[in-house]
Formats: sequence, structure tokens, C-alpha cells
Amino acid sequence: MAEFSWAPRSSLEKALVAGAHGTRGIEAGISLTEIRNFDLIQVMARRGQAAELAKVAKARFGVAAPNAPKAIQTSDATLIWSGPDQFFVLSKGGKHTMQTLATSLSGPASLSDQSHARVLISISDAKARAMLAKLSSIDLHPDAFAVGAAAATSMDHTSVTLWRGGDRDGLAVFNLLVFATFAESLWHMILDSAAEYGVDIGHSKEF
Amino acid sequence: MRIVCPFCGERELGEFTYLGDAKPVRPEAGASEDEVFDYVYLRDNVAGETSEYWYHGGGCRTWLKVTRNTLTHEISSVEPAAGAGAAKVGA
Amino acid sequence: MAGAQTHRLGNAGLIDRSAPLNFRFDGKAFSGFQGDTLASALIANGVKLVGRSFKYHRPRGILTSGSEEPNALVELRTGARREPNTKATTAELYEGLEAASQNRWPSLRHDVMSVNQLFAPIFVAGFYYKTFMWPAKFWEAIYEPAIRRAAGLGRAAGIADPDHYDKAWAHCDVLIAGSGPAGLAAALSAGRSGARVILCEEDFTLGGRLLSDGGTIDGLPAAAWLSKTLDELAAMPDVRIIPRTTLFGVYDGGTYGAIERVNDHLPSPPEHQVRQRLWRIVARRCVVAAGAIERPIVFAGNDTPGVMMASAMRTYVARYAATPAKRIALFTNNEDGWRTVETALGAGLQIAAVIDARPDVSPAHRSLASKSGFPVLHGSVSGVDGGKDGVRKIAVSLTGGARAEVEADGLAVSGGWNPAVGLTSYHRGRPTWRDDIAAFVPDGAPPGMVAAGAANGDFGLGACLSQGFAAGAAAARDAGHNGKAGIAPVADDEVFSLTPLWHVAGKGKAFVDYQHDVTASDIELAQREGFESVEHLKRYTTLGMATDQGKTSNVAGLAIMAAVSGRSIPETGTTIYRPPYVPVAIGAFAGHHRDETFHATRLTPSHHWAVEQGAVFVDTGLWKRAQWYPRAGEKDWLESVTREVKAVRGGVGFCDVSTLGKIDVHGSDAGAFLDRVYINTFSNLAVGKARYGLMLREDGIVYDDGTTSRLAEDHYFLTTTTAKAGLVMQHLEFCRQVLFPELDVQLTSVSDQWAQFSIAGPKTRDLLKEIVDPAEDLSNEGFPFMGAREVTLRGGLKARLFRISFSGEMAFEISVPARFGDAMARNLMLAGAPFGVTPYGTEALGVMRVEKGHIAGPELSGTTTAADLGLGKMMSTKKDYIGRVMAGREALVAPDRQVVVGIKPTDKARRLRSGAHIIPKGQTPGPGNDQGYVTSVCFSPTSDQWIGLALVERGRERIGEIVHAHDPLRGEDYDVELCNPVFYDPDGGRQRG
Amino acid sequence: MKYSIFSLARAALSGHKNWQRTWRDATPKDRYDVVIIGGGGHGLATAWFLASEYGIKNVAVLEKGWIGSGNAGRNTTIIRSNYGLPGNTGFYELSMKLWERMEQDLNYNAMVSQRGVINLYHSDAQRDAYARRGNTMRINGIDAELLDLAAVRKMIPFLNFDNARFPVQGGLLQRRGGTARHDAVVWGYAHAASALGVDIIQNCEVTGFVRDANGKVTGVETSRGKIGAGKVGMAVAGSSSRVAAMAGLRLPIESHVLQAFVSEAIKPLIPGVITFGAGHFYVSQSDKGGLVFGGDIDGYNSYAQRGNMPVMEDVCEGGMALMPMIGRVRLLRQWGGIMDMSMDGSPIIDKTPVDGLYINAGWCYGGFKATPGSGFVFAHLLARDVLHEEAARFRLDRFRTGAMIDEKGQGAQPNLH
Repeated sequence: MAEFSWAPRSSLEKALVAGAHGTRGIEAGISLTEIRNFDLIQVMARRGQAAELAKVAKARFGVAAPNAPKAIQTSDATLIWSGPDQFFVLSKGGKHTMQTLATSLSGPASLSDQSHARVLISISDAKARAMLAKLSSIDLHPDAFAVGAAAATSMDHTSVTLWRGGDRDGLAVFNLLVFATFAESLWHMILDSAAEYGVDIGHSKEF
Repeated sequence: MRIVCPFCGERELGEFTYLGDAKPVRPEAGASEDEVFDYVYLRDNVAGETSEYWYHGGGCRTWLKVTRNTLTHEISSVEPAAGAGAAKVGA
Repeated sequence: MAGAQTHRLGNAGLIDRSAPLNFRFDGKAFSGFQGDTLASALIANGVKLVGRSFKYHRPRGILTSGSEEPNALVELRTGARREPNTKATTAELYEGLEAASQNRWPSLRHDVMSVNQLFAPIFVAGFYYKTFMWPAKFWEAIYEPAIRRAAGLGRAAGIADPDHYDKAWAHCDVLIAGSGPAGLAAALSAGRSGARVILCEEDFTLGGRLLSDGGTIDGLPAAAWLSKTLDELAAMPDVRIIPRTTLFGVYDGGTYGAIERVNDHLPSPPEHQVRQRLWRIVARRCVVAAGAIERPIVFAGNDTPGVMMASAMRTYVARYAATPAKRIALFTNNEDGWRTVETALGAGLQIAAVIDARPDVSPAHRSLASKSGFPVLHGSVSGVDGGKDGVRKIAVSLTGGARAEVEADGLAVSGGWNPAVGLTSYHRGRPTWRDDIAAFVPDGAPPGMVAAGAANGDFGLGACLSQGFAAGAAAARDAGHNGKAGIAPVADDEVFSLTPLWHVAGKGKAFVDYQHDVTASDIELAQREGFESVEHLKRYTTLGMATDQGKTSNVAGLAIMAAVSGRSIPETGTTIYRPPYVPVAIGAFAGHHRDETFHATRLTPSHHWAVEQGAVFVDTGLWKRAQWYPRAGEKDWLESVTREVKAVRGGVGFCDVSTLGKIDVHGSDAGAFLDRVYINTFSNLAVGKARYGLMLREDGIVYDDGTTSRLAEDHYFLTTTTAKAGLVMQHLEFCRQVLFPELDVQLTSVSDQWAQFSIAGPKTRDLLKEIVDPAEDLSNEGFPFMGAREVTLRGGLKARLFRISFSGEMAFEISVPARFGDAMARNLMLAGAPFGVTPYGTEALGVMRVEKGHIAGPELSGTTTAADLGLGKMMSTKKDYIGRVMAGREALVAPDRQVVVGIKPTDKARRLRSGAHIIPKGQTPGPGNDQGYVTSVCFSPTSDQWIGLALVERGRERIGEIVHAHDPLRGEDYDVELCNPVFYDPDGGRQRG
Repeated sequence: MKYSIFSLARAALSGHKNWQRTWRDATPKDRYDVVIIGGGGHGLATAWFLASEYGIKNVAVLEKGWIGSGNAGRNTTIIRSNYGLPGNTGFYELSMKLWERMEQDLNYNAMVSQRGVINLYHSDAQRDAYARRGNTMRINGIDAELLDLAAVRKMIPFLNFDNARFPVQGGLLQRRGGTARHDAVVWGYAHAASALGVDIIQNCEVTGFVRDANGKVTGVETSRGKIGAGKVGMAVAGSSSRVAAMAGLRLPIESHVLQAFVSEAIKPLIPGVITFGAGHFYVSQSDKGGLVFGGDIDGYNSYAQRGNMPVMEDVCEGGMALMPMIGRVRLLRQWGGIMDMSMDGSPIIDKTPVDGLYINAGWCYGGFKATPGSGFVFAHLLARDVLHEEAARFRLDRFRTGAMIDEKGQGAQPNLH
């Protein structure tokens, strides 16, 4: 009997080369970190069940799920708005999977597993906004896109989910969920856009 | 062009896909060929303010009903298109 | 070593004398300074002749100092970076710059094509429409090549542009075009009010006309006020000033286009940097403070090198400390022209005379003239004596009829000023005429846009400051910012007294459009021939169609047309203004999207494994798919593909089919929903089963197909073709949201969630048993054909297994979460090793589907009905569904439609090709007997011959008929037999086995 | 006055003072046998063919603005007959043959230049589709060649063959395709039609139809008064729905904006017309030296005659993907026209359900190349009351019967054609 290995492999496994990229000799203006192996569940209200879903979701997560383009941090998950009457549950460590969520949410909601359908990239540092301005048509000025703001939007003609996490060292952190099969392509576009600022690249198992 | 998605806020044209006139309503089951022909093929093609379907496929994937002036491209209202093309049963 | 800068003033100017720069023009070495443009540096070196005109190849010099320049166009840089038609007046000087004059041969001074001037009596406007017609064949062979060679200006590089470009978005409350006094005042008030401000300045130095004309603002010299203002703006975090950036267009919803020349002032962009950046700026309000353009007066010889716009002349002197001439005459019809006299005198230059077309000159100027000892002549310039070395003498017609001559080596001309009405007119607003300045001013500007200062026709420094300041404050207020704007900067307003003068009648060519060699008499001819509409005038004479888009010529041209056609200028009207305001490099509009990054690339979960396997890839939409996996020693693709097909049919193979669109359909009405979008029924599909479905467009034509499985009572898993994945999702969302809102259905794309592999061949079960948990029953009874359910793999991973077959073999498709796709491919290789497992690509997949007569892209052409494809029986008669009614139209159910049949050549050795047409045997091919065409072909290893599918008129009734395949494109004609499209295992025993 | 090099030389001696108007500046008469609404290429060509082929000279062409102010003056000047479906193929070839004799017919140099039109293919599937199309052309007696990669490389070596996202594999070439000077086509027809007695009336907007008791159209109301007509033909492209609505008709047409672009003039760089097969970009170079290029329609209904940046970027991206040598060539001007996009992407030439009113519409973004053919068959219809055999499938009722002519296979969604 053959020995099967079921090692998960990120779509960026090959393209992501940890370390410095682009302009050298300056402090890197962009930090890119891929977060690997997470659970991502799409929760969609059944017809006429949005209020009920809101109720059970609040019971499940302890906070109200977003009903507008926001990302809400709970103790062990991030709830990210993804459209009217629907949101993502992003978590790690098997805390919120199809199985665990089904028990509480499957009455008023349909669930769809997207854990493998996306790649998660965290973008930060001083030039993050300048770089994102090359990819995103939305306004990321601090007044227009505050901590906790989220957007279902497009980059390079590809659908993405973008939200602003808590600041790190006083600088904004942007999180980006990208479709897995587009990830390598968009990654190269990000690197091209970021290169002039100097880039520090890494990956992580933690958020 | 910028369209104010009622859910996402103002977004760039590239996030949306155009379908066409939102005035025709899909005839109910059992409608005649003439009625369906009219629905599928004939258009007012208004020069001025008209309502039309746009899909926010690059965003929240909602179908929208946009009121827009075809002479100036100015948009006066955007709302979800939910049910806009549904057959008017019993009407 | 570069020559001396013979025409450089000893001091003053905004050039950095500590930073000398070497450059070459037409191979000759020169030097200039940091802060020069190529034009100012050429002037400083005494160069007068810089180009040749388009039609007559007349010698031309520098006319302006800005982006409106029609004459001084050069090829800048060399090799792959050569940029034709670059305006010397805006090109920033850098060390090592190389430029060449264009449209001349063999040299600028001795241009053979200047012989065209001899034919000038024939080469009038539109002459080519009246000749070159005989004989007809001569046009492409003789006339046109000659015209094409003579036309055009500079030479493009002809090889790929080595530089990079990018595109970015910016957002603001108030966008300002121009950093002259009006623009800066607007930025001050808007910024102080708390608005987010972006100011774009075309020039590399901020200040606009302040840099040339100076003045006193708030009691400070202009330079000091400028520096103080820029400091204040720099301290505002939400005010962003982008120099070297031209706002070129305004689009819908307050979107503006701007081009930033990030690194054009360097020999080449530094590593990781772009040459230029395209900005898409979204602004609530826009203040156009883009100034005005001084206009020439049309008189004989007005194109002689050394004739220059008066404002440009003083810009060169004041800003660049370069002297276009030592003894200057001024021809003006307005007060502003006199500033050039003041500047020239201040720089120690000589004034030969002022020719003023107005009846009166102000006492101040009159006393300046007498003090400085130059005459003021009332009249007009009627001719210029000079040539490629510049102006020598100027002929003047004095008011009253007498003539005079003035000796001068430079002639400054001012015919008044035209506000830059481009941006405000791009939404087809038509500017209105103002008599007091004899110019068009903005009207009908796009929503949210206002013009201020000179761009609005108010030229005085005080007016520019106050209008700009008010416009900025109002724009900020409109955008919701009510902070304290403070007090507007104050300056005096100069008098702008003007007597319109467009054209001085006289002997010799008088140019309206310098670059296109359109003369006053061309306009008169156009009127005579009925081309009176300004658009006809433009198109017939080419007035205003050159690279400057008529910035210096349009108004004069229509003024002359107005005069000859007896209408007023506003009655004559303007042509439509079109963006971009200045020409923009095509590369900038493309940004990163060129070469291999033209479009995004989608990779399957097993892509990198397939790369390791040496696969050849094919582009399918955005996807890269493994097309075949060549092995050492195989001589061509056919050999590899044939091996792969045989391996599947004889053993087992697998193929990554993750590119299929995959959609989760949830909800209590999911079945009812699918019944409405498919022609067949899904609500009665049992849980754990899959079914093939076909959907139509509302016009009754087939849209897409695929299998859909029912995974739970309220959960279907739908697949689409690779090509239509996104479109089907959009269509289904339309049906769900817009047409059938009463149904409880939720849709999610799960295309990227699942890595899906087809495993096919008689040994499929053997392979699966290796990898699937032994507890799973894969027998025909335990997992029958069209079964679909979740299974556990060895190691515990959950997968979805579907017993469906595209190849016609015993086959399953297996799905695992995408991050395990790579492992799945490797594990399938391991598990299948004992059975000789063979990975196969899309070609083998295609061969096997043709052998089975399955339809695919070429048959799903968007014009075929279900019946055409042999699937008419699937159309339910018991329910309504999308496309049902229109599918019943007479022409779509006509008996003579082209339908899918199989074809095989009567000569078994014959190769088939898609795209051949089907003609009845024995007939001569013609439109009347063109009965169809070959859609798909393959070499079938199973049949050991080429086979194909075709759409053929009444094809199904003609099985067995020998017809003719006609392929004149490839010079092939041969007989084929129409046959059952299912070539392989027609009763389907193998896939059920 | 006949135009020739001799008349030019003679005119030069008198300082070109003796040239006459290119077409007469007519004032409307009370009644014409045929009134044509729309002074674009199609309307003027129809008038000329009515007068020259069918002997009907009491004809007026009514133009709301200046002649050629619609799509005739805003296109990318391409002529070709490389269509793939019955109905289109023969018609466009008829048109092509008329292009080939236009200048001698009209005594006006419209600079018809048959420098070739190539459609590139980038995949086997696309090659097969072009093979099918090219064979249709050949069967209809039209020139077509299928070029492989080597032949394309030889013919247009400056394409990006080395690092393209979608590498070129070959192309379908029609050598007789090319370009013509669009304004000159308008002026040439106006010149020749006017000489035969046709009245060309500019600044004359049709505001309504005059109908008799039976509903038959007997004339038009215009901004210059009522004009009687035996028959009224409309050839108003993007305004078709608006004009038809005055007669109470709804059409299977939407009006869309198509943008086009021209670069600064440069020395000869691009030989014929090149169409990218993996993106929205096609290009030719005008005799004046500008690269004339375009791509897809913006995709939304519009009468604004201007478009937006996404399409402008999309087109330039296509250009840079195909021929990155144009990166430093500058885009000089962009404009937009109103396309009468039909529900199957093919034109409509027919009588309408309103007696006396005839329609010529639905040309999508391909009307320019059809100009002479359209005029010819529309004149035939107006003169004989039957469709010309090469336009027999352009019937208005084909959408009702299902006999669509859908080259792109996109169905009843105009913006996809």
C-alpha cells in the first residue's frame, strides 16, 4: 500500500519567496504576509430568515454579525460582510468549521465552505496605501476606510475581500482575501506594484 | 462612471456589468410567443432617463436597478433589482 | 565639447547654473542647465531652426513655451526609447539628452521634401480628394505609398518599449488643475477649509505664469509669495501636489484622468520605477485653473523661425534667462503683449519696434517707448523677411495705408488669449463667446467642475487669485468642508484691452495651423466649396487635427471662416472638444497589463505538479491547463495524445478538471429553481445522484451544459463549462434575484474551493480502492453510474466522488478541498502506479469526448438549439423554463436546420480539419449548397482514423450519406461519410460497467 | 466641374477661385418621391443609387446637423467583407465590390486603400472558427487566406511573438480589405448625388411623420417645415429607435457608445488593418500617419457620443499586449459614436409595419464598411418595394421567426455583439 501524504499546499507556495523584494537600501515600505491554513465559511441567510440569522449569529459569536461592509473581530473569529444578508466567518484552529457552524446556523442560513477557495494576504507598513492605490479603486484614506471597514471589491479585474484590521505600530493593516486560482497572478501584480517601495515578504500560520 | 451600490457604497464602473433595460417584465408561464418576443427583443431604447439592470459582480454580487440618463450618463437612483423582472402573476 | 551658450543671460532665471547638462540635437553637442527645457536650452545656444512642417516642409522655429507647441517637435531619446513628436517646449533637459529633428531628409537644413513648396499652388486643402483616382490600381501601388511616406511626423521606435508604466487611483474632495495663481489660491482656500485636495501641475516647477510674469501679491514679490504659499500647502496633510502631471480628461461620476511623467526628466527610470503613471482621480469637485493660451495672428510669413508668441518670448527671457532674439519687434493687438517689451528691456535686450494694431496705446507705454527709444507703429505686420536662420526684416502696413519696415531678429506676437476650455468642454458643453476678450470661455462644464482665473477668461493677477480662492472655498464647501478659508491673496488687476485681429491680408502664405500647414486661403477655399460647418472645415482642411489639437489655431481658423461666410464667430461655433488635453503615451493606459501580464492567469490546484511532469499548457480563457504530457522520444503532440488516450481506454488515467465552474445551490427551493433554469427537471433528482443538464438563453438557444448533483435535500452542486463559469453564475444570480425572488435559493461559487480530477479507464476502481477508505463501497451496486456522494480517503480526508464520465469509460470525478489538489495529483500517481496510471491533458480529453460524440465549445456556438445538438428530447414539456417559448419559433424548429452528426473520411488515411464545409457530393461548392461545417475533429486511436463532428443540414436524416468536405483555405477537398456522432461504445456499456 | 489633376492645375492658375460647392446647398421643396432621413454615408449612398441606378432623382436627404456628422464621421474607416454567415457574406461582398469602383463612380477620391485586413488567432479553437469563416468567404467568391505563425511573423514582424500572454498562432487575412477616408465617402456621395439632382438639406431635423387616414406615411415634419414624400427611408443609425418611435414603432435595437482613438501622426509603421484575437484591439494607420484604433463598445446604452476610461484602458492594454512597440506613441484624441446595436448583431433593411416607411438600421459598429452596399440595397428596396437578393435575410421580422444572423452567437443582448 502506498504511503499517502495529504500536505496542504497554498496557492502561493511557489510564488512567495520570503525575504526582501524590490528596491533595496531603504527601509521596506511594504510588508506582505500570507496567512496559511484558515477556515472560511460563507454564511447566507435563507429567504426571509435574515433577522433570525442575525439572532442566532449573535448568540453564536457573542457580537452581532455585520449587516454593512464591516469586519467584526470576535474573541476567536473575524466576521466579514460579503453581501446583503451574508457574511464570512474567518477563524483558525477548527473553531468555526462547516461542522461546528452547521449546528447553530443551518436553520436560518445556508453555509458554504470557502476555506480552500481563498488565499489571505496581510499588507501593511508605510506605503501600503500607496501600493493599494495601484490595485484598488476604492478610497482607503483613514477617514473613508477606518479600522474595521470592509469591502467586497475587485483588484486587477478579480473579486477580492478587503478589510482593515487593527493598526500595527501605528500603521494601517489591510487584509486581503483573494480567489485561490487567481492568487499567484495577483501576487505578482502586488509585487510589481510594491517593488519601488521595497518589500518585506513572509508567511505565517497565525493571523 | 461611478455607481452607488446600495450595499457597498460608491464604486467604479469596472466592478459592474450591464445587462439592459429593466422595464420589460418576464411574462408568466403560458405566455404567447408574441408576448415573450416583445419581452426578449423589443426595447424603448430611451434617449434620456431610463432604468436598467447592472450587476455588481465585482463586489457584492447584487443585481441593481439603476436609473440613468443615456444622454448625460448621470445616475439619479440605484436600488436592488430584487423581483424587478418577475412575472406579474395575476396582473 | 558642447558649444557656448551664446544666448544665455548672465544672471537671473530659474535655472540652476551649478548644474550644467550636456545634450545633443541632430548630433551636435550643446549644453544647458538643470531647469531648462530642451527648447530653452536650444534658444540659449542660438538655435532657431528646429523642425519642418507637415505638408510643405517649411522651416520652423520654436513658437511657444508650453504644451500647445505646434512646431518644435523632436524625436527624443534613441533606440527603443525613441519618442516621436515630443515637444521641445515641455521636454525637461537631462544629462546626455539626445534629440533629433523630424520629417526632413537628409537634414533639417537641407530638406529635399521642401520641394513641396513649389507645388503649393496645387497642394491646397483637400486637393487629394480631386485627383489620384486614375488608374484605380495606382492608388495602393503608387500614390498612397508616396503620400504615406511624406506624411507622418517623427518615427516611432519600432521595437518594444522597455519601460514600465503603472496606473493608480486617487480620491479627493477638490481636484485642481494648474498651479498658477488661481490654482494655488484654490488649493489654499480648499485646504484651509479641511478638504482633501489634489493639485496637478503639468510643469516641473510650480507657479504657472508667476514664474514668467512675476507681479506683487499681498505686498510680496511673486516669487516670495509662491514660496510662502507652497510651504503652507506642504504643511497640510490632506493637500497633495503632483507636479509633471497633466489632467487630460474628465469622465463620468467625477472621474478624471491624469498623466504623471514620473521619470521622463531622467535618461531612463531607476530600477523598480515606472516611466509614467496614469492616475484615475475621483473628485467631488474640480477647479480648472489651467490658464489660457496666447494666440497667434495670421499674417504672411508668420511661420518664419524667430516669430514667437509674446508670452513665450518673455518666458524664455525671464524664467530661463535665454534670449530668442537680441533685437525684438512686438506685434500685438492687446495690452498684455507689452509685458514682453518690459521683460526684454529689463534683460537688456533691444526693442526694434512695437506694431500695435489697436487705435491707441496707453500713455505709460507710449512714454516707455520714447524713453527706451523704439517706435510704436499703428498697424499690422504684413510680411516677414527671413528664412531658416530666422527673422531679418518685418514689413508693416500702417493704419492709413503706408508701409514701413523694421529690422529685427525676433518678432513677438500676441493676438490675445484663449482660455483653456478643453476640460470644461469634454462632456460636450459648448463654450460661449465673450466679446470683451474676443475669446470663448467655459460653459456647460461637467457636473462639479468650475473654471477660475485665466481659464475662465479673467486674466488679471488679482482676478485669478480672488476667483481661484473663491472657487476653492466653494468646492470645499460643496464637498462638505466648512473650515475657515481665511482671506484671499490680493493683487492688482492689469488692464486687458484688446482689439480683435485675426488675419492680416497680404501676399504669401499666412499660416493658421502651423503644424498642418493650413493657411488662411485654405479656409477661404473650404468655404467656397461648401465646407462651412466648422466640423467640415476641420475635416476638409485638417485644421486643428495635429498633435497640438489646434490649441493655437482653432479660434483664428473659425474667425476667418466667420469672416468669409458672413457669420459671427459664435454663430460659426467650435468643433467638439475631445480628450486627452495633451497626447498621452499608449503604454501608460496599459500600465502593467502588457506582455505576459496582459491578463490575469488562473492556475489549477495541480498546476505546479503538472509543470514538474513536463506538461505542455494551453490557454483556456484565463486558465493554463495541461494540454498533454510529452514523454521522452515522442515525436509530436499526436503521439503523446494518442498514448494518453490509449492508456485511459486500456487502463486508467486522470485529468485535472478543476476549471469547470462549480456552484453550490442551497435552499428549500433549490430544485424548483434548477427546474426553471434547465430544460430538464432537477427537483426529482434523488439525493446522492447526478444528472446532466442543459440550459438555454431566453432566446431559446443553448447557453451551457454540465452535471448537477444533489448532495442533500436542500443542496445541489452544479457544474458549468470552463468557458461559461462566471457568466452562468451571473445568469443564475439574475434569475434568483430578479426573476424568481420568491424562491428560497442561495448561490455560492465554489469553483476555487474544490480541486477536481477525472479518473477514467477500466482500472479506475482499482486505483480508487488504493486511495479511498476500504469501508467505501465502490461497486456498481454500491456506487452506480451517476452516483454522487462524500467519501473518506485513506488518512481521513473527506472527498466528493461523482460517478460521471466524459470519456465514455468507467470513470469517476473526485473532489478534494483545493489545498489538497497538489497532494491529490501526487497520490493518484502513487495509487495508480501499479496500474500504469497516466495523467492526461485537455487534448486527450477532447479526443475521447469526440469519440463519444459529446458536445463541447465548438458545438455550443451560441446559435444551436437543443435539438440541433441531438438533445431535443431533454426539453421538458411539463414546466416553464428560461428560453422555452422562444425555442419554439418557426426558424428554430425548421426541419432543414444544421444538426450535429459524426463524420469520417472515406479514405481512412485522410486527416480531417475543423472549419471545412460540407457540400453535397458531386456539386460545385457555392452559397446555395453550403450545408454545414466541421466543428470538431480528432485522430481517434480507438477507430485508428480521423473522425469528427459536424453541423449539417438535416444531418440526422442523412446518416450514411457520402458528402464532400470542402476546405479551400487549406486546399483540401475530400469525401466524408455522415455517421452517428457516438463513435465509441454507442450503447454506453463501458461507462456503466 | 470634373475633378482631376488637370482641373486642379487649371484651378491653381486662377488661385482656386473658381471651385464650386461640392454639393448644392438645397432648400426643401414641398414634395419628393423619396425622402431619406439621415445625411450619413448610408443615406447619401442610398440617394445616389436611387438617382444613378434606379432613375429616381426627385430625392431629398434630410440631415439634422451637417452631413457625415454621425457615425460616418466617427469611425475607424475599415472596409472588409470577411463575414461568416449566409446573409452577411454576400451582402458585404457586394459592398466591397462597390468600394472598389467608388472613386470612378463618384469622381471623388475616397482613398479606398486595400492594404489588407488580418484577424489574428491565438488558439486552436479560434483558428477553427476562422477556418470556417474563411471557407464561407471562399465559397462565396471572396478572397481569404489562413496564415500560420510563420506567415504572420513575416508579414507583421513587430508583433509580440516572444512573451505574450496569448501568443499569436496565425491569422485570417483578407487582402482586399483595408480602409477608406470616411469623410471623403460622405462628401463623394453628396457631390455625385447632388450633381444628379438630389437635394441635400442640412440643419433639417425630422420631428415627426405625416400620416394619411390609413396610417400611411406621406411626408415628414421637420425643423424646416413639412415635406411631402412618396416614400420615406430612415438611415439614422444610433437614432433609429428615436425616429421609429415617432411612427409608433419599437425596434430590436439598443444604442451604445463605441469609442475610437487616434495617435499622433508618425511615419509609416503598420501596413494594413490588424485585429487582435485575444483582446479588444484593432488598428490601422491613416495616410496622415495616425494610428487609428479601437476595441469593444463601452457596454451600456448611451446617446452621449463619449465613453469612459475602462474601455480606453482595455483597448490600450490590448495594443500593448499585441505590439508593445507602441508604448511611447501617444494617444492624441478619443471620441465616441452611437451604435445601433441590434439583437443579433446584424443589420435590418426592410419595409416597416408602417406603410410608406422603410428602415435601414442595426449596423452595430460595422456600418462604415457597409456604406455603398447599404445604399445600393436600400435604394433597391425603395425603388422596387422588394428586398435585394443580397439583403434578403436582413428582414425586420427575423427576430420574431427565429431566423437570426448571429455571427458572435451572443443572442438577444446587443452589448455582447
